Order: sequence, then structure tokens, then C-alpha cells
Amino acid sequence: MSETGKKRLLYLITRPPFGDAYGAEGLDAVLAAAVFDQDVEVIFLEEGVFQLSKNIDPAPIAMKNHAKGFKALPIYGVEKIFVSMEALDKFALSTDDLSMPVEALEIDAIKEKMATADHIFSF
Amino acid sequence: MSETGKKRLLYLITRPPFGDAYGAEGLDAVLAAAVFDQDVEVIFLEEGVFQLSKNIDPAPIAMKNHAKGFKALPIYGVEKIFVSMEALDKFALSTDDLSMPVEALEIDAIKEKMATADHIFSF
Amino acid sequence: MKYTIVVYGAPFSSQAPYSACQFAKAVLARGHSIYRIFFYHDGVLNASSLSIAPQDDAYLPAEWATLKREHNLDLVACIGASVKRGVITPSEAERYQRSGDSLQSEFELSGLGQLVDAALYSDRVITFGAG
Amino acid sequence: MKYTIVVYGAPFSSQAPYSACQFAKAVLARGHSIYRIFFYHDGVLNASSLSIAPQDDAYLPAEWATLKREHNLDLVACIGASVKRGVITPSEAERYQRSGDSLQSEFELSGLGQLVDAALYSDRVITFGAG
Amino acid sequence: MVLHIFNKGIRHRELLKTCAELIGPDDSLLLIEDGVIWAKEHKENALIQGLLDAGVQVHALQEDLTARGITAADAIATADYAQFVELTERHPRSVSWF
Amino acid sequence: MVLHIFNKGIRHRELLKTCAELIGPDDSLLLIEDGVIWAKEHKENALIQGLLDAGVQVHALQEDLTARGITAADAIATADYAQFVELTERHPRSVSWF
Repeated sequence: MSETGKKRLLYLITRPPFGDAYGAEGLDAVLAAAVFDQDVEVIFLEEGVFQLSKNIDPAPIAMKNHAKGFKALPIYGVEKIFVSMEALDKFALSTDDLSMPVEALEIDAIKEKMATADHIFSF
Repeated sequence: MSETGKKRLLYLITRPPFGDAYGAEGLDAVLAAAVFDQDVEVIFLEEGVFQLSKNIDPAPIAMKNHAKGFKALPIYGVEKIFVSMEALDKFALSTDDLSMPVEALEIDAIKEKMATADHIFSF
Repeated sequence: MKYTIVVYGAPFSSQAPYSACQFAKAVLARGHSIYRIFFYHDGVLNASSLSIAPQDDAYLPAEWATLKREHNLDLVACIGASVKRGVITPSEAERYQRSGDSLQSEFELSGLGQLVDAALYSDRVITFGAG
Repeated sequence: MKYTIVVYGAPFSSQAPYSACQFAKAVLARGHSIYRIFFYHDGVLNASSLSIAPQDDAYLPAEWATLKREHNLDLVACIGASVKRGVITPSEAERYQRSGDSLQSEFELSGLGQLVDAALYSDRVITFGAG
Repeated sequence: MVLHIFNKGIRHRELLKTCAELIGPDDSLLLIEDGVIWAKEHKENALIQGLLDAGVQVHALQEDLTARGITAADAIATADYAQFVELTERHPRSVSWF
Repeated sequence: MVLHIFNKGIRHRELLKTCAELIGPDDSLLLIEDGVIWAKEHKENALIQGLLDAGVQVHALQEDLTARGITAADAIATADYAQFVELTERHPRSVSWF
């Protein structure tokens, strides 16, 4: 539990957009947590960083653009949004290539967040 | 098409049993092809070789044992059953470790079968 | 040429059926014919009449239905894979005492023989896998 | 301790719900309580009343129902994930003019808030993922 | 001539390896859906580079690249759905990896 | 102390790599469902060996091993469902990789 008596809920987004529903449904799960005013953190790992690609446009594949919902997270009070530095590095990306300002975390910092969360949800 | 005027249908089984339905549903697809008296071939690739493990027993996980259906394929006239030699090697298995007699194929022989099939189904 | 398209993925869970639908339109646009579209594995959920799309989302079962009407396509869902996943006809609903049927009228439930038959009479078989 | 179990996979497509069911029984056998079992993603298909098991196969929806009756469990399927996938209540069937409902009576459809609530009041949250 | 259709991303690296080993010199690889991630220039595409070096044609579906905001590396040919159909015309058989 | 629950086989090698990098010294790994394939002695388990060498406890679910006719390598601890629950008692949090 965090110092404020809130629960620390950690959400890992590990998959790219559109191939399956985990990105869209993971986003919905985070939004629901935001309503409860808990200590919510989101980390984009591995291919999950592609959820934050600039210029996402699923019109040509006739699917819905859920990914703009990630950009709106701060509006709903979710401010602690991170990406794995290793994932960015792996895909030759920098935080400037992403659709929103996020902090990049080293592996050890991610481990630390996992070790101190009350519950971890993965999508 | 084969010399007999039959179509050459190649079925690739690529996944281990029980984690998902592809093994069981792939088997059903092969059995359906057997009824049509075509030139049917089945190759177990990669983790698909575990569909032919000896001593499969899903009772402890409360699932149905579809895998014995693979053993029955010759009864239904499907005699051309192969495994990837590379897959066996990868998992430190030999054909003696399998639940039925099958021929192990080198990569090039598998490529040749793919290149001459009329249609390829993967599961 | 004659094409058969095989779909293993469910709408709202996998991109596979969306890709298959786009591919089907492109096949027809290039002057080919489609012998059959066969739904297997979770793909049988494309044939469900009960799914309800969120307001701003595409409703794929309706897309398939439109495609069928415009091009007289043969849309077949594997009966074995369907009943396991709750896509059933009125007669199955009655026989197994379920509250109602759930098969969209543009789709037909039939056996895996329809997939083999499709392979025999099609020049091309293209699979859209999932999961 | 209080456990919540989260299920993302569908019966007949994924082992996840079978594993979750075995795990739930083991949790209860060790004297713990289960605060909630939450079905999300394709896991909502566990709540379908229309699926029909092949004769020699386990029928997981019935297993869940038995577990609920014996231990008074709270079985909740995410409503948003459910309606997209064709698991609907009689009132949704009426509102959207579908042929019938498809929610097994032992399950309740509710919002994702029930998952957050479960996380707040459970000592352990264990997810069975799929796909 | 086999058209290999691959729709999974990096977490399925071993699947792409199995696929790549079975691609003959006359075959082609088409990356679709999450598979287009392999078409991006990045540190993880030794398998793709190996295929290109062996003279295999590697294509990525333009619609899926656009959807994900990904630009394909120069060595990768992009194909739209019409060209996807064309690829299936030219290759008498296909195999899907997923 | 995190319990990492991993349920996928070899085709998801990169996912296991991502998981392995995030396993701390006090964490444990539990292989379930198709994940028990990693528990078999074979040429492909360098990632598992690396974890064992680092002192990480690696478990495989006995019921899933039995189902698949697989015997776990000596270095892997087997756990049945009751012991799976025990592992979740000892680890205050878990993360699932799938």
C-alpha cells in the first residue's frame, strides 16, 4: 500500500495495438482504476510501446482507434505512465517518437515497481 | 496434384497439446480430409511434436484427451505422418519417444513437401 | 481464380476476421471468385447473431452479411467448433434446451467436410490465423 | 486470505479457464476465501449459457455453476467485454432486438469497477491469461 | 513457390525462426497484422536480414503499417491488399504462421 | 517477492526473455500450461538455466507436466495445485505472462 493508504495498482501493457484486444481492454481496465482514486501506474513493455506510436491510424484496417485513449489517461488522473527503456532501445525508438510524454525506465526501476505494487495486471 | 489425380493436402501441426484448441481442431480437420480419399500428409513441427508424447494424460487438468486421435490416424487411412527432425533434436527427443511410428524429416524434405502440396493448412 | 478464405479468429478479440474481410473484398475487386469462406476455431464467433458492437466500432457480422448479399458468398461455420462456442441453430437450441438460437441467418453451420471440399475445388486457400 | 481470480480465456479455446477452475478449488481446499472470480477478454465466454460440450468433454460453465452453489462465489463477467462477444442479458436482447439472451444465471454482468474493487479488497489477485 | 503469411510480433521470435528455416529461395514472406513490427528498422531483425541476404522477397502489408504508425525499412517491399491478392496469384500455395 | 506465472511454450521465447529480465533475486517463476515445455531438459533452455544460475526458484506445475507426458529436469521444482496456492501465499504479488 502507498503512504496515502491507497492501493498501488500496476498495469503492464505488453502487446502492440490491433492484433488482439488486449491493448483496448487493458486501457479500459486502467480507466476503471482511475475512477477509484487509487495509486495507479502504467508501464508499456516490449511491443506494448507501439500502443504509443505517433500517427496511429486504423482506418485502412477498418478497426477502432482505441490508442488515443492512452493519450487521454492524464485527463482521467493517471499521471504515472512509463515505458521500458530497453523496449525503446530494442525498436530503435526514443520517447520523442511517442504520442505522449512518458518517462523511460531502466529494467531495475521496473523491477522495483513490480516488487512494491499491491497487485499487477498484465495485458 | 498427385499422380493419381488426387489433391495433395498438407497439414502442419505446430502447437503443443491442451494450451489451446488448435491440436484438437487440427486433428478433426485431418480426419475430415481422410474421408475424402485425397493425398493427405501431416507434419508435426516445432512444439507440435508434443502432441505425440507418450503417456499423455490430461485427467489431472480436467480436459479431454484428443491426442489419442493422432495415434488412430492410420486406421482412417492417413499413413503419411512425419515429424521435423529439427524439432525432435531441439527437444532432445527421438522417434522412439513418440506415441506412434513416424518418419523424421530434415528441413529440406519438409520444404519439398510444402513446395509440392496443393494446399497447406496450419494448426 | 477461385479462392477459399479460412478464418480462425473472433471479432473484437483478433484482427484475423477484419483482415480476412478486407482480403475478400480485394479478391473480388481483382475479378476473382470466392468459392467459400470457412470459419473455424474461434472464427465461428463471426457467425454469432448476439454480439453487439460498441457504438463507435465496426460490426463485423453485419459486414459479412452485406458481403454475402452483394456477392452471393457461401459463408460456412464449422458446426462442431460452433456449438462448443455457443453458436447454435434453433433446432440445437431446442434439442439441448437452450434459451434461444444464436446463428446469424447469412451463415450456415456445416461439417469440416466443407473445408476439404473447398480445398478440392479452389485454386487458392488463404488462412487468417489467430491466438 | 482473500483471493480474486481473473480469467481471460474461453472454454474449448484455451486452457486458462480450466486452470483457473482447478486453482479456485485448491484455494478453497487450503482454507482461503475467494472474494470474486472476474471474467474478462475472451474469458467472458465462460458465462455463456449457449455453449454445448461434445459428449465426452467437460462442460466448464456447469463446473463454475457448481462451484458457485457450493461456495457462494461471486462470478462476474465484464459487461463491455461480454456484449461485444454475444453474452447478453434478456434486457439487452430486448433493447438490441436479438433473438434471445445468453447469460448463464449463475453469472452476473457488471463493469470493470468490479475488478478494481476486487483488487482493493483481496490479498491476492491471480490472473489466468490466454491468447 | 510458397507465400508465407506471418502475423505475429516480436514475442513470437521463435515462430519466425521456424518459419524462416522453411522458406525456400523461390518463396516469399508477407508480414501482416502485428507481424509488420518485423518490417521496422530495429535491433531485433537479424532473422529478416538473413532472409533478405538469401534473396527472399519480404513484403509488409501497407494497411497494417499505417494502422500502427510504423515505417518499413527500405529493404522491405510494401504491399497493399490488392498487391496481397497479386502475391497469392503468383504463389500457387500459401502457409499461415500465427 | 513476485511470483511470475508463465504459460506459453517455445514459440514465445522472446516473451520468456522479457519475463526473465524482470525476475528479481527474491522472485520465483512458475511454469504452467504449455509453459511446462521449458521445464524439460533440452537444447533450448538457456534462459531457464540462466535463472537457475542466478538462484531464482523455477517451478513447473505437475498436473500440466503429467497431462503432456513431460518429465521436468532435476533442477526444476515441481508443484501441484496445492503447492501453487502455497506459492501465491508466500509471494505477496504475482504477474502473469501469456
